[in-house]
Amino acid sequence: PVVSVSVLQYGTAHWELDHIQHRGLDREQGYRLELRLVANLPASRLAVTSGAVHGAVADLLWVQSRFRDGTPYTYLPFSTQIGDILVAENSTIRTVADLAGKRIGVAGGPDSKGWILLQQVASQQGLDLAASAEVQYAAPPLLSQALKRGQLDVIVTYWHFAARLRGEGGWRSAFGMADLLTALGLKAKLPVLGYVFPAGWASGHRPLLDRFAASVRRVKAELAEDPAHWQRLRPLMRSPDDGAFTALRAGFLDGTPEPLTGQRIADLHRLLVLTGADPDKLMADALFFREEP
Amino acid sequence: MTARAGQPAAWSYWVVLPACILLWAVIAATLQTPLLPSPGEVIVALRSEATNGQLWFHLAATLARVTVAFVLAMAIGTAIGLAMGRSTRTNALFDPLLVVLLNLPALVTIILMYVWFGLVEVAAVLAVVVNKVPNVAVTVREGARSLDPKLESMATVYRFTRWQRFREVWLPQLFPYLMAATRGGLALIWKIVLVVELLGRSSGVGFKLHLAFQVFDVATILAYSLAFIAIVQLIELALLQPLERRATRWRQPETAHA
Amino acid sequence: MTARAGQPAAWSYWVVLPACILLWAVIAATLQTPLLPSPGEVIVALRSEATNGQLWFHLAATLARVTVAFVLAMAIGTAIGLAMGRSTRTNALFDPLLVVLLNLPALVTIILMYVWFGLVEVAAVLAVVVNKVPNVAVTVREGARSLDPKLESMATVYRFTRWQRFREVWLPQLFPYLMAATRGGLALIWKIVLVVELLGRSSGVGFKLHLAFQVFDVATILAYSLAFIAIVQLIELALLQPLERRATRWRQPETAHA
Amino acid sequence: MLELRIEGRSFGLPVLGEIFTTICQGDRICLLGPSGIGKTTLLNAIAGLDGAMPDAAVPGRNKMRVGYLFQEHRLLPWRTLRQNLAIVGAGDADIERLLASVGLAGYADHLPDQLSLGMARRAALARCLAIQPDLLLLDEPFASLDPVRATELKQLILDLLGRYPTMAMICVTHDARDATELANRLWYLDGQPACLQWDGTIAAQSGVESLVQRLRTLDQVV
Amino acid sequence: MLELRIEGRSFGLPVLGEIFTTICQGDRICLLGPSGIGKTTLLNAIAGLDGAMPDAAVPGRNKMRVGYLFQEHRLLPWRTLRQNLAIVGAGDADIERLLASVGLAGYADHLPDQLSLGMARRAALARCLAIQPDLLLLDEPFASLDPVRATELKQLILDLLGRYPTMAMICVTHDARDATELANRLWYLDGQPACLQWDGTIAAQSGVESLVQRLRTLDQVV
Ligand SMILES: Nc1ncnc2c1ncn2[C@@H]1O[C@H](COP(=O)(O)OP(=O)(O)OP(=O)(O)O)[C@@H](O)[C@H]1O
Ligand SMILES: Nc1ncnc2c1ncn2[C@@H]1O[C@H](COP(=O)(O)OP(=O)(O)OP(=O)(O)O)[C@@H](O)[C@H]1O
Ligand SMILES: [Mg+2]
Ligand SMILES: [Mg+2]
Repeated sequence: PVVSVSVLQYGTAHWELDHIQHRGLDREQGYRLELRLVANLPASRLAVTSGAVHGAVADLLWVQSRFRDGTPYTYLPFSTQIGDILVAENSTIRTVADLAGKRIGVAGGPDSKGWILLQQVASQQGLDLAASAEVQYAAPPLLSQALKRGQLDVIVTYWHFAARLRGEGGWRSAFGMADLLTALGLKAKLPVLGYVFPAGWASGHRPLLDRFAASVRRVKAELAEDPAHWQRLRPLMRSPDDGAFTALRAGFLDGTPEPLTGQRIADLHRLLVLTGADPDKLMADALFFREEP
Repeated sequence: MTARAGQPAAWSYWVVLPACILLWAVIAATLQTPLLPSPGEVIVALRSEATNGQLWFHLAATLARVTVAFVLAMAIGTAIGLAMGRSTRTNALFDPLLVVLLNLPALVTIILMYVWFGLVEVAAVLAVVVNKVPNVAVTVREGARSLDPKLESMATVYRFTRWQRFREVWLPQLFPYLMAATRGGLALIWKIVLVVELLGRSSGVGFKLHLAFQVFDVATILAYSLAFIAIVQLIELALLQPLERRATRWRQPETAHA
Repeated sequence: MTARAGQPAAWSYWVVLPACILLWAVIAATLQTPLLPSPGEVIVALRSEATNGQLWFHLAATLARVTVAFVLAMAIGTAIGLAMGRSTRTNALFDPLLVVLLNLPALVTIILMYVWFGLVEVAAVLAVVVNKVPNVAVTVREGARSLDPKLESMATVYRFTRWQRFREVWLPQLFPYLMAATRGGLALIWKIVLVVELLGRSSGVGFKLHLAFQVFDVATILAYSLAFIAIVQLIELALLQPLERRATRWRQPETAHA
Repeated sequence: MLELRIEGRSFGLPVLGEIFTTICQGDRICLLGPSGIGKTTLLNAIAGLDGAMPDAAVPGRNKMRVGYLFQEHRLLPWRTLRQNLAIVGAGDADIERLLASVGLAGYADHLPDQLSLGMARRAALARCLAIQPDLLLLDEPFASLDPVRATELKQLILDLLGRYPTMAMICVTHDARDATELANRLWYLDGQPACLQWDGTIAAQSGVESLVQRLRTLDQVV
Repeated sequence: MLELRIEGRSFGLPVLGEIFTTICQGDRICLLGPSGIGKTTLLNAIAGLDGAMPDAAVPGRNKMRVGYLFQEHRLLPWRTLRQNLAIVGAGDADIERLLASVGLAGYADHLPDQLSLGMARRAALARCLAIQPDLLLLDEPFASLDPVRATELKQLILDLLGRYPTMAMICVTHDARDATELANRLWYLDGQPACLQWDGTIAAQSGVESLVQRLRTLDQVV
């Protein structure tokens, strides 16, 4: 049997899936993993939507909104990385309150979850970021450039773009994303990125999905155990220099999610509500993939 | 083969499009997939965007960009096209550059403009203009090449001023080329503006389209597209077609009838 | 105002472009930023992509798509343009539809095609064709409208067959419009192919460009763009310009000289 | 051969009035009339170019071959003379012969724009003869030609008419001498709207002078 | 007034040979010659349209106003007659008067394509006269015109020449009668390459017959 997954070439999921293929972790589990490489996120979503592949990597908010629109996906945790809030090393921005009146760049548009959470926290502190700061949405690479050229004071971007910048030196996180979650009364380390499979297909291929999940678990363990594996993946990470390499590896491992439990699913539901999902139309528990005990 | 008859009946403009919408409605009703919303759903989406004010805000932003870019691109492109079409020397010199600019992907110009000028409005409009000018130039150049030399020498003998030559001799001959450039150009500019907005603006239809695209909200995508298309349709009916009728009246001298 | 002199010297094609490259090199050398790589760096990027075979693979994929889409779009667009240009009735009927298709954002057609047909090659090419056909049609329609009625009636009296009428009477008059559509069209198609590849293919220049964009590898972006532009330049010099010279020779009958 | 039933033609204003007459095989008609009266309009109507004449009224017109020398030459400017003649179906030998007969030997590979106007009109005449028409419509065939050339062409046409006695011809001219030399029948178009003021035969022996005299009287009457 | 120094003109093949002569104020020249010999080429050269003549050789030509009636009418097809005349600088009253004088009263708001060919050529003649030229170049002004109209126009031109005695005219025609009536000087162009075979004055009293005779001899000589 085959599981085909669409991933961003050189994206973080590509690293572990490539490792699965390289080490034969899929055949070990008795299935074959096929990758369909794409160049950007929308392409990946389009692939799974149009049924060209079985699965793709997507974030929880997207899965929720698709669920609301009547297209349920089964959600298998991939990473807990939410993103990062980056400023220059010598910047005075250290708390959410410091953001008032600053030029903020946001990756992925107003729906991006890091930005939504940030706004939630700010509004708890009585600060309306959208109104009091100058917000600019743009593609992440453009944001990195704008930050470097001093056209923006702070950017809210994807974690691997942030990791690269930090690896280069001269940039730091303004404050941890995890702190934001705790400020909102949520557990840190919630798996907000996951492999998604159309629910219909997933329920029909539950054993296959189990095997896929098993190999994903294996690969994360292997990558955590032996740094040597990472050397082989370095070209897939676009051959970063050592600083960025370390930051990327650490970031990836740091994002390894714990298995889903009832408690975590409840937390995820709370997160969804916080980000504006309708509490009556939250993704069903059954859609969160829980490994067989 | 049919001769160009007089003015067609006004109703004939409203046959095929409604028929297509009907067809769409029928297909949508049979398929019942969120990926092909029915016309009704699109109208609901349109109405909701209109009432919450989003539609007007983003449409206005896009329209402003399109207008500025269009005027600039047409003026510059026509001048370049004329110069290149009238002189083989100028053409030979600048043709390779024109080919490069023509085929430079929008992505490249957009990135370069944003990077150099920052994520500002000027960069956005400039990126569009750079993308569109070669297109206008290529079309107008063909027109300039096919100007009638007999009328040229008439204008020389009768000492037409530069302005007279342009207005009385060239413009009527270039008119169909300019119309082609205008129609194709409006469409192209708006498509580039979409990409420009997608990559680095926080307003405009392109920005909204992308948000809708994130969640495959095809109804909203279509709602915004159709809103813009309705405006173009309006321009077409209220501006371009009357202009065209006026300017090409001389082409259709009455044919004899019994 | 200058008369179209004879054939310009071959060297004149190679003045402005090299000058621009020189200028680029100088600016790049002064700025020393990775955002504007020097021509040398682009060539290094190009060479490395060429030797590892990536360049050829992706370029071939893109070219194949461009070719198929171009041929289809030109054929269909010309037919539609002719029909609409020759009959005001047909035009009135289909014009609103044309305006809609012309201004439908590429994104919309691409999404719809991919969603309906899946992420297959056919969908990709179809999306491009749907995007390009209205453009060709609009240009050719202007040409068809300005066909000379005197030659039409000559063709009627002398009982030209349909094919003769098309080939001997219409084609030479449509030629400049077709050239404009070809040049602008090649550019447009390749730009749409980029988006199409971006959204749903695992090969092609568009795919590579976006990967390079993720890390702002401007050198690679330019390398791929220029590789394609070089091919278009080649088509221009080896195909279009000789064709143009042949087809428009009749326009430039010798002028008297002392 | 052709029954002409024109109820009138108008471009907004009426130009032609009622014209009912018959063109027979072998008719050689000269059409005279003031400038702008409607001669070209009449030829177009006969050639079926204005689409106003119901074809049913003219039995056989669709099978009739019409050779029309337009008032402008209407050669395809992007084709050489050879190609222009070949398109209407002339063979290679025919082309050389026809061009030579209108004094354009050696110009077969010239484009129309490389000729003088008089030469282009002669080339158009050659094209017109190339299709061996049943009905020959000539709109001022001798305009822009010097007297020597004009006489040669007149002779050429006379020869042709002699060779094909079933061929009919309608020739617009402003020259009474041409009329007496070429025609056996004369149409005089005048009036507002224009009608055939005179549709009669010309006896070959009646001199030019008497015809000119006759036309002058007509002119004053109308 | 104008010293003509043409060393030759060629389109690949030589068309005109050496032509050295002088055009004086008040000269009324008729240019005759076979079709396709180079008459139009010569007029173009005189009007400075082929760009081959060094302007320095012709002192004052740049200040000279040239009214050129082309062999085709070359009216702007997208402008009415009124606009066509206004562009070259004719005032409103002038336009009406000029159009009336060429028999086109009431056609001021017609487009060129709404006229017959003869009418369009008359309109072009009106345009040519509208600029009050110093030098009038007429390429077959009476082609496509009926005799009555032709006589009227001839009279119009004669009146004009009488009114402005410094005006010079060169008129291409194929008709010896036109020549005797209009001209006081005659150019006969012929040969390969073409030269002025005859450049002489015409006495008004010398009849048409003698001129025709003379031209016939020339024809046989060349
Ligand atoms: N397309 C048109 N639109 C309007 N009026 C027209 C059109 N064509 C011809 N006419 C009018 O019809 C009349 C007759 O034109 P026609 O060309 O038949 O004249 P004609 O007898 O051939 O003249 P000529 O000897 O000058 O060629 C003219 O008064 C002209 O103004
Ligand atoms: N553009 C051109 N290219 C090549 N040859 C040309 C061109 N124009 C004119 N000729 C040639 O020059 C010669 C003279 O042409 P021109 O038009 O001056 O003749 P013309 O005396 O005015 O004749 P007509 O009385 O027929 O108008 C012709 O043999 C023609 O073939
Ligand atoms: Mg006529
Ligand atoms: Mg001539």
